[in-house]
Amino acid sequence: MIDVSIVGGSGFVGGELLRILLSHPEINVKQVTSERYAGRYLKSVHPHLRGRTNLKFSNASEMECVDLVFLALPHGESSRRIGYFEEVSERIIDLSADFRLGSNEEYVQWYGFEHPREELLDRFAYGIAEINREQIRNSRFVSSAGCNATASILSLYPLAKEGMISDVLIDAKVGTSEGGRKSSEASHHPVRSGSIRSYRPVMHRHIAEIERYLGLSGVKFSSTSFDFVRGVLVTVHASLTDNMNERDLWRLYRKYYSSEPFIRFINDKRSIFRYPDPKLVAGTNYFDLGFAVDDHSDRVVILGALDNLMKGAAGQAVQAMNLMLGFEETMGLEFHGIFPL
Amino acid sequence: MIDVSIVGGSGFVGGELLRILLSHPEINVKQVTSERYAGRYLKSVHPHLRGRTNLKFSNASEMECVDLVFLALPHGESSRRIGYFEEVSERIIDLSADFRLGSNEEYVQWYGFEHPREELLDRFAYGIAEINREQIRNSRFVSSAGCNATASILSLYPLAKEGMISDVLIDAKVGTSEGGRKSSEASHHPVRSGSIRSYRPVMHRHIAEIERYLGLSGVKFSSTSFDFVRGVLVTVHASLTDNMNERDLWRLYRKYYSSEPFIRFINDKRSIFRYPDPKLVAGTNYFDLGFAVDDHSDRVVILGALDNLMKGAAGQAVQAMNLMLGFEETMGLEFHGIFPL
Amino acid sequence: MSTTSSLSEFICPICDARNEYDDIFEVGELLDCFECGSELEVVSTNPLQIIESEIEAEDWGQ
Repeated sequence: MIDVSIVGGSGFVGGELLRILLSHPEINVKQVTSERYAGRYLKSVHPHLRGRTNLKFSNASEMECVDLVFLALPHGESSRRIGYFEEVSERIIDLSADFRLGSNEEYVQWYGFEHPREELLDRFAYGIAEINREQIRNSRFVSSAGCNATASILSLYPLAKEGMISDVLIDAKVGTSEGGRKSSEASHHPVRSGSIRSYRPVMHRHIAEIERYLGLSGVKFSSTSFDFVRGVLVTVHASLTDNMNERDLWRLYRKYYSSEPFIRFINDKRSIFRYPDPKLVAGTNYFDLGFAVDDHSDRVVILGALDNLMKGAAGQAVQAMNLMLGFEETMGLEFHGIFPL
Repeated sequence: MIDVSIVGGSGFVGGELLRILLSHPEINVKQVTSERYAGRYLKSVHPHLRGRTNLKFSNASEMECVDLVFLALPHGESSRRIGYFEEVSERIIDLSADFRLGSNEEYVQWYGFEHPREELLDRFAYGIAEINREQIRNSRFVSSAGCNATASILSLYPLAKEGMISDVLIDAKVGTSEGGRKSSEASHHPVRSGSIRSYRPVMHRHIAEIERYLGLSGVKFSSTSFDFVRGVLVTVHASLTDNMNERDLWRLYRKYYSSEPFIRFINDKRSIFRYPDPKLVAGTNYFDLGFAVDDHSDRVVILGALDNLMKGAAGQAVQAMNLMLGFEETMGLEFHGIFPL
Repeated sequence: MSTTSSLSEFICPICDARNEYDDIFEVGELLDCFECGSELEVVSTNPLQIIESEIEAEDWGQ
């Protein structure tokens, strides 16, 4: 069995990593750290672990060496303490944004912070297997992608790779769990319930990753938060450089994605669920993809849905782990979703 | 592998049976019948089966023989067509109310219908394993219990068995999927959303099962439907015949339930989730149980939560199937729930 | 009050569950009952006495 630890295990992403890893046939969860809950049972913070584990949270300062460590810390922490984590494990998967970009300038521009370990940036492979599989397989350090970025990149990748699009505008609809576990006045239920909240209409940080990994510039991205808990739906508008009909698009996307275990094409004309819908991927590692072509204006609208805590975070991180450790890529990620929910 | 078919597979319960059985290591799903959708892919009706199966619905009139058949039909259908299903399979699990009670009188009183095959009633074992395990194991016919009845019976069983309670009053809070897949004006989202609907405040049908299998009479039961999709929470009020404190109750419930794989005791005083909560069992076969003792009035309030489509229907039916076929009782039912959801 | 048992375990005074414990009890120490989640306090070690520690009752203001 492979020993794995989670640093920062009390958040929603930590809880989701545990939900997967405690059922992963090849993994032994060694330590789960939390400064705030050290000494308490995991299940007192993660109710879905009741009847499942007797493990308790431990302190990040007393870590034993393991084969692989997941870092699920607030932004800025991983890069500040990466030296210590390198002693704990030779393989690191970081779920924060600290190692997603390529240069200190990008961090100053998008995150407004000077990167403390810029020289490490190119040692981290970007954690979207569908566009970076070989590099992840051969890396010891992986930086897991942002949830909105993952949805946007996977929606556009085939078209961007073939240089067939321009004027990209992405409108994301997201759930409340994107804000993480920390509560605030704004997340107080009577205040939050039913409100539809525009969030970062311009200059959303995930644009940095989208432009970098699609080789695009001038991407427009805005996000609206609704009061469902899990899920991201991106409505991606793009102009097509040359004329394509729906069939051409299917052929192109099949060329890139037909053998991908976690990408489903959704175009079920007679079903109520004709296009991708975040509700149907809740808890799964799926990215559901569909599109509509606007013939008279040579435009395409691509629709992409994923679970921000799964394919947008923990699921994708475990997918990368499976690749790094030479396991079947889908191992531990077979959950297929619940309906109705 | 064991061949299993589902009759009436297009409803929510049929979809849930498929979600479990398609991942059950020992089961081959042979046929899934639906008069309305015969010839169409299962996934066109059950979106959570996308990328999972290419099976199509078939007609109930052209059934092949199998080892076990689940009947997920509207009430009155199983009893009317049971002769035909006996030819299809020597083992039958019926998820309707047609074979839950013990006599024609009870059906006339509670369901207002003359039972067409009264002589078969005592050949069906009542499908709650926690109170009827041996009889289910040795039966070929099982009648799966109602969802509200299951929650009420499991809440009270130890106390009722020891004759320690009287004046039982059950107040159930239930989700919209209890109404099944058929839509109506009343279930139209803009009309249904946010409304809290009292449903059968008196004479709820499930009282028949509760009284029959707990050996009680005069049970009061009322139900309120909220606009969450899955789940039942029962608040069960009962007077204690002799004085008991919280510790005595824990000891009694542990005597009956400590080795039950699907019952969890919930009393996490410092957690936000201190008592059972249907949200936390969604998709699982768990029954979560907790209670509070009112010392000065010798009363106990028991709280029970389950998923009406799982422990209240499909999950419990598969649990009974595992017993009938000699498999590990938890096989295929290991899903532990998602949080946050 | 909890009855004494071998040092590697204790009985929860609230729900009667047997809890494994891989450390030495110290007076004033807080323990978690694995089964019912109650927070417990060691008030004496010889004999071992464990009581439910003072918790502010949850007040959700409803």
